[in-house]
Amino acid sequence: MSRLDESERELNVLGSLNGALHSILGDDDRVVVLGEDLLDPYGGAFKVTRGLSDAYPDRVLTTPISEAGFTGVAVGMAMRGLRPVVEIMFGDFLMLAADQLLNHASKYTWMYEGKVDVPLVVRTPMGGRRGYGPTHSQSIEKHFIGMPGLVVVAPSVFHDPGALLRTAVVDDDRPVLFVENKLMYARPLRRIQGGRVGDMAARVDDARYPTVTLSYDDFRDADVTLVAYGGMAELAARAAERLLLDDEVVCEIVLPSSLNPLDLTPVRQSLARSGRLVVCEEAAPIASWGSEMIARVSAEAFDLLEAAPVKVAARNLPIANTRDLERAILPQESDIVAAVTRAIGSHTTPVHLAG
Amino acid sequence: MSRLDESERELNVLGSLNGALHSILGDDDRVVVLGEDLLDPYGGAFKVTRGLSDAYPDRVLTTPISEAGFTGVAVGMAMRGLRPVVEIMFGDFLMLAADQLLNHASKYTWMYEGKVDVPLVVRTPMGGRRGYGPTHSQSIEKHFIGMPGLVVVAPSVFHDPGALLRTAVVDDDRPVLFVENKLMYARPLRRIQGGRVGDMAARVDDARYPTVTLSYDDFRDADVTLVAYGGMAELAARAAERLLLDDEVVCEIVLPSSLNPLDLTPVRQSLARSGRLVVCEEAAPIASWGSEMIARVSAEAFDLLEAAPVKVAARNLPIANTRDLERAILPQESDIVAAVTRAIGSHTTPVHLAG
Amino acid sequence: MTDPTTERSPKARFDSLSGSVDERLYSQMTLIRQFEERLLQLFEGGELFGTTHCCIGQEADAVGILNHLDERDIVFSNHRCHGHFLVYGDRPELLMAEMMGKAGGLVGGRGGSQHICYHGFHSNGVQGGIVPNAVGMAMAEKLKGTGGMAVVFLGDGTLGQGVVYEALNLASLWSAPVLFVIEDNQWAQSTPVEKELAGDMVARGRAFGIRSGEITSTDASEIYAHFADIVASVRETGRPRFEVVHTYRLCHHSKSDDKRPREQVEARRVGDPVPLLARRLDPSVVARLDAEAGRRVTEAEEHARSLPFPDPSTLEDSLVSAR
Amino acid sequence: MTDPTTERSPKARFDSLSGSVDERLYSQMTLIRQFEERLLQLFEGGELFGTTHCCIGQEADAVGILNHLDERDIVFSNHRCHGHFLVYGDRPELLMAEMMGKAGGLVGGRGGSQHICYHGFHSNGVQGGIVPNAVGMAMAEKLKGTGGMAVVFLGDGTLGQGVVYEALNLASLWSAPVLFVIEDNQWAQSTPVEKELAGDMVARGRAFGIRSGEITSTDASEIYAHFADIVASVRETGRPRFEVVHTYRLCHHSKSDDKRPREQVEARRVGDPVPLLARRLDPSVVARLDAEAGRRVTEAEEHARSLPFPDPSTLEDSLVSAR
Ligand SMILES: Cc1ncc(C[n+]2csc(CCOP(=O)(O)OP(=O)(O)O)c2C)c(N)n1
Ligand SMILES: Cc1ncc(C[n+]2csc(CCOP(=O)(O)OP(=O)(O)O)c2C)c(N)n1
Ligand SMILES: [Mg+2]
Ligand SMILES: [Mg+2]
Repeated sequence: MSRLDESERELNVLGSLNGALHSILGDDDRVVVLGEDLLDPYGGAFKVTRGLSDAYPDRVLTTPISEAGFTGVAVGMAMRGLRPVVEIMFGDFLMLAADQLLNHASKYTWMYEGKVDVPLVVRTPMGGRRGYGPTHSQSIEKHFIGMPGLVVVAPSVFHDPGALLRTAVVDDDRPVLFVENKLMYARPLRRIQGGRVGDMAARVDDARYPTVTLSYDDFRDADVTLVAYGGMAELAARAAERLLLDDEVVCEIVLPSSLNPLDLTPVRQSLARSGRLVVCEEAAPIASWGSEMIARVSAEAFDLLEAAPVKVAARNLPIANTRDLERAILPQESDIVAAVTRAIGSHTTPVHLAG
Repeated sequence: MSRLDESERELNVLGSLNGALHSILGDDDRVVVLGEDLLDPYGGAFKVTRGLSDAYPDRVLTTPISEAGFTGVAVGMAMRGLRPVVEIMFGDFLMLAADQLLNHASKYTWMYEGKVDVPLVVRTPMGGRRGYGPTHSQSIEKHFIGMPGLVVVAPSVFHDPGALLRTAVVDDDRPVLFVENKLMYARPLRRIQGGRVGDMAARVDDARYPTVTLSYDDFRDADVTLVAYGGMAELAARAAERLLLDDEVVCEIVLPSSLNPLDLTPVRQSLARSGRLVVCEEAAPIASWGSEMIARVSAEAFDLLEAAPVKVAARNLPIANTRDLERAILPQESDIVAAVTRAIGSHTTPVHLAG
Repeated sequence: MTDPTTERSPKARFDSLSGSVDERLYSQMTLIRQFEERLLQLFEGGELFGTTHCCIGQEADAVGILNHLDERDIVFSNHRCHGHFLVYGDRPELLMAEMMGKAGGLVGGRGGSQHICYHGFHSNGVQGGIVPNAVGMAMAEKLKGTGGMAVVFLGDGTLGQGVVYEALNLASLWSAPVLFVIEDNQWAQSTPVEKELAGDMVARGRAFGIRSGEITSTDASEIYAHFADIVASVRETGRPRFEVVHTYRLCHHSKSDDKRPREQVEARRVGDPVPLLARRLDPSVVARLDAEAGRRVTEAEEHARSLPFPDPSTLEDSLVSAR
Repeated sequence: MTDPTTERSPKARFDSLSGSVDERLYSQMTLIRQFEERLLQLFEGGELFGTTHCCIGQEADAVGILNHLDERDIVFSNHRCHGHFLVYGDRPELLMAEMMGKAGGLVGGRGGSQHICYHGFHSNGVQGGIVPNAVGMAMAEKLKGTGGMAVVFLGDGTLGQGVVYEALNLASLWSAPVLFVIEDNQWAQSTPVEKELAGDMVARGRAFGIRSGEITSTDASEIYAHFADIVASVRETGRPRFEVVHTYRLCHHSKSDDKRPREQVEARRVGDPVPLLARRLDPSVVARLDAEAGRRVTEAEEHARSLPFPDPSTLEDSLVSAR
């Protein structure tokens, strides 16, 4: 089984990531890939690693079911000059490797006064909406944000996921948790060309892990700043479109790819136009990334806020298996619309307030 | 080795917790205690469990070094009608048991549609200031806040730690992470009597895990609302005293003991008087409990905020072993004073702005 | 629909069935097989959502082991739990409703295939973590003095998880009445056992001071006989046991993801436990038991179909138990 | 102060020392012993802060094992790492400075007793997690083809941690050149081995297909001879090995927390590796080596004292490595 074919690679997130892994392994023989069920012809549970073991049999290691163990092995490899990429089959299992991330990978460089690097990437699919039930649907990256020394990155369809992954593997000497929303794999990339994507003007900053900002009004004016990442990016864009068409509400959408560290600049720039903040995420709502975003904005850009910031997140429950309950638990496009409507208060028609 | 003697038990946090465990084990034979090195005469690394195994040899189980395993065993015990209390020797090791908390203990009740309870308490000492270095000094409870179904409780010297522990063990059918700041063990309790503690007026709400609010001005007026928990409570109180004496700044101090779920009411009541929020915690600063507090206040009590909320936390680094570095990394009384000064802006003398 | 005396006791139920041991084991296996085949059809027809893990080829383990348990006992199963549940609970309609995500399913549609609970039966979807849970449950029964014991199922692949060894150590140190059953079906998802497991399975149990053994069989009667003593000894000695069953999975890992060598799978069909046992029975009995099981599966499906989907307004229910 | 040819190679350094093997082993052990006794004095005098774990009684392991390693090799040690470090690095002044929390300490005071790093030597304070790290380091050397191998130290108590077994499995499956050394000192903090470990230590290694053995000794020469072949075989075969050293800790677990039965500890003093070896040497040699070691410890202390405490303005340094 060879890599995904060219067209597939061009088109969707899965292809972008898979293509990047092929080229990274080809370019840099320090790169090794570890995880469960990676070998071809199976090629990994979500096929992000398809074709890799056929092409690079010595550097693609299928592992036993031992998330702490193989993450720990990868930490050791990284300390000795390799650039390991670990796949955790479902993000839900990341807690098994959490001590390796907290007390090993993210500590060594600083604690040893710079005597070692740990250029490790741990990739994992997160998220629900596939009916996989309470232990296979979560977005638990929030629990890994705020470990000093651990970078957390999440691409969206508006980023170039493969390029972000390459940066994390090849150019970043710090340990990186790379979060892939699993519903996003099959989604087509939304490439930014000539400063536009679809009907939106687009800006990309020059950070190592860039933030994309999208505007329906060419960055002239905005009613609300919608901040989102990962799989919520598209939902935010769709909500923004609906708000524009139905209610003439103009959203700017800010899509960071670095969840931690977080650069507030693009959010601040957008808030200077909108004064209103809505943060969208798929995770359970407490002590989440969205909490950090709202806290940072409140603490550092208080004067830009004209109204209470609003968070859109999952309900504070496990994620049910059955479709209607899962849908009711996870945030939907309509929740974003309702949140924006709430954020702008009297600007909207009362019907949305009920939503 | 019997329990701590009466006077000790009266006086400090360690005694309060130890006394509570003795009486809980005595009252309720469903209670079992598990953890490393619990047996007398050693009685646990921090002596919270001293005397328990002599008194209740069948229900105090010293464990091998296997945090996930014995936490998982306790989960199973809880599912079958016991009320286990687990000690994790240092909070830093809690990540080893994180999957048991996220995907087992906190999921079963809801996921099984109420067919089982998991009345588990996991107690653990957190925090630094003892020169124990990067893997024995952290305050990582923030990473456990926001798991649906998991309660997080932290006593301070202004609470009754033993009473809180009893509630968690005996009266709460949910899994509870019970966070004990390790420097606090030796601190005397600050009992609230007749609505006062020291020079402060004190209010305690009637929540299951109460919030204590302290005021230097009998809850008439306040310049700033200082929110803190655990070991930071005393630092906040000391900073408040200094601010009052040196600068005539009146602080109200709000001390929740339930970190999650979080009841905003006492904070909101105080903010209605002060309009200014300073949140203090010992943890590293990103995506912390303080972030959640600021986010909640910003989202739900925006109109009460007259100025940007301010967070006091550790620096975003591991915790160094050596004293000066540890001190520079962890938040100090002076940091709280500086933060309050920042929150109230022009009210203060410029000398503090430099601090 | 349920008999209170047998509802929680697989043993009492098994004893109350008519026919020879082989016939009774067969009746349970054909129920499991037909139930799972129906599930796969429903998935293909787009009527089921998410994923599921069938135990086709491994049914002999469930019937061979769990029929020895009584109402005091506990089972903790994993992702591949249909067979275990059907033997323990004998309520295909509740499992079918759960699979369809209906209110009235085992856990009201919240759990789906791998997160179910029914009396003393439980399953969860993270490999390994259930093992200490089962040890704790066994310890609880011991401390309470009920005489109950626990059985926990894990696959060969799950022997990769460290927490399993923590649990073995604890069970051995504390003498928990728990039976660790390793269903070695030679594969973990797409990974053959030689790529996930070094050394020897039985030696792993022994290294923790636990009496350990193994059986290579897909013959339900053989397994049933083998485990009679083992279950009894756990109960009598109050000590753990560790038992490996070498078997084979004849279906894909989850719905439709089988990349194993075709020849290998085909060669193992001779061991298929259902025809293996059928060949020893009177064909008319087999036909009757097959038909009866088929009818129960159809009834289960119809029952499940008749139920409503859960109402999202119930989402905040059961944040604490109903006990 | 350091010789570039021996700086990273314990073996080259050991070979370059003068005297018999016993004398050389003794010189290292007396250095370790005196170093740690000085540490304890400094704690008592309030000059050290925090805590520390001494290896008094176990020095023979460090000298018996690590003198076989060369500049390609890696050591991962745990909380009880002073002896290991002093043999690997022979830089008491750097360790002392670290213990005093000084700039110029091994890691500038950031790590303290149990979080140190020096060339191929590392330690960390969470039990068990270093074991897969060491396996990964060994794998890296193997993939790079350097011929290097890794030694990782763990205690009997740390055999409770599940990640250790995950690491054994991985090392065995992937043939990592790593030597797992279990220093069985019969206690984990305050817990005797029979309360933390069920079954058999050596069997645990074997169960993972790893060649495993044991030695009961506090005789440094015996241990040195025993490990010569073991280290060589890891390097030659590229396979892991698992070796238990049954020894005894004569000091408290950390600074001052010993509740073990006094008689038990006293009875084990006959095995104290330092006098044990001394008795085989010429008393004048012992006196000379003791004095020399004492001088080095004093120099280390003086050096450490002379260093400044680190400046908090350096805190944001080394967020990425200096490489
Ligand atoms: C901790 C964890 N890692 C990975 C998975 C994904 N997964 C589900 S089943 C499975 C294979 C299990 O193999 P085995 O234990 O042999 O059981 P079998 O499926 O063969 O019955 C894997 C890797 C999981 N559920 N949990
Ligand atoms: C994960 C973890 N749990 C607990 C501890 C606390 N602790 C430090 S050393 C120790 C005992 C270790 O015993 P052993 O492995 O036998 O090594 P020894 O101290 O005897 O050398 C314990 C429990 C720890 N450091 N890490
Ligand atoms: Mg299997
Ligand atoms: Mg020991």
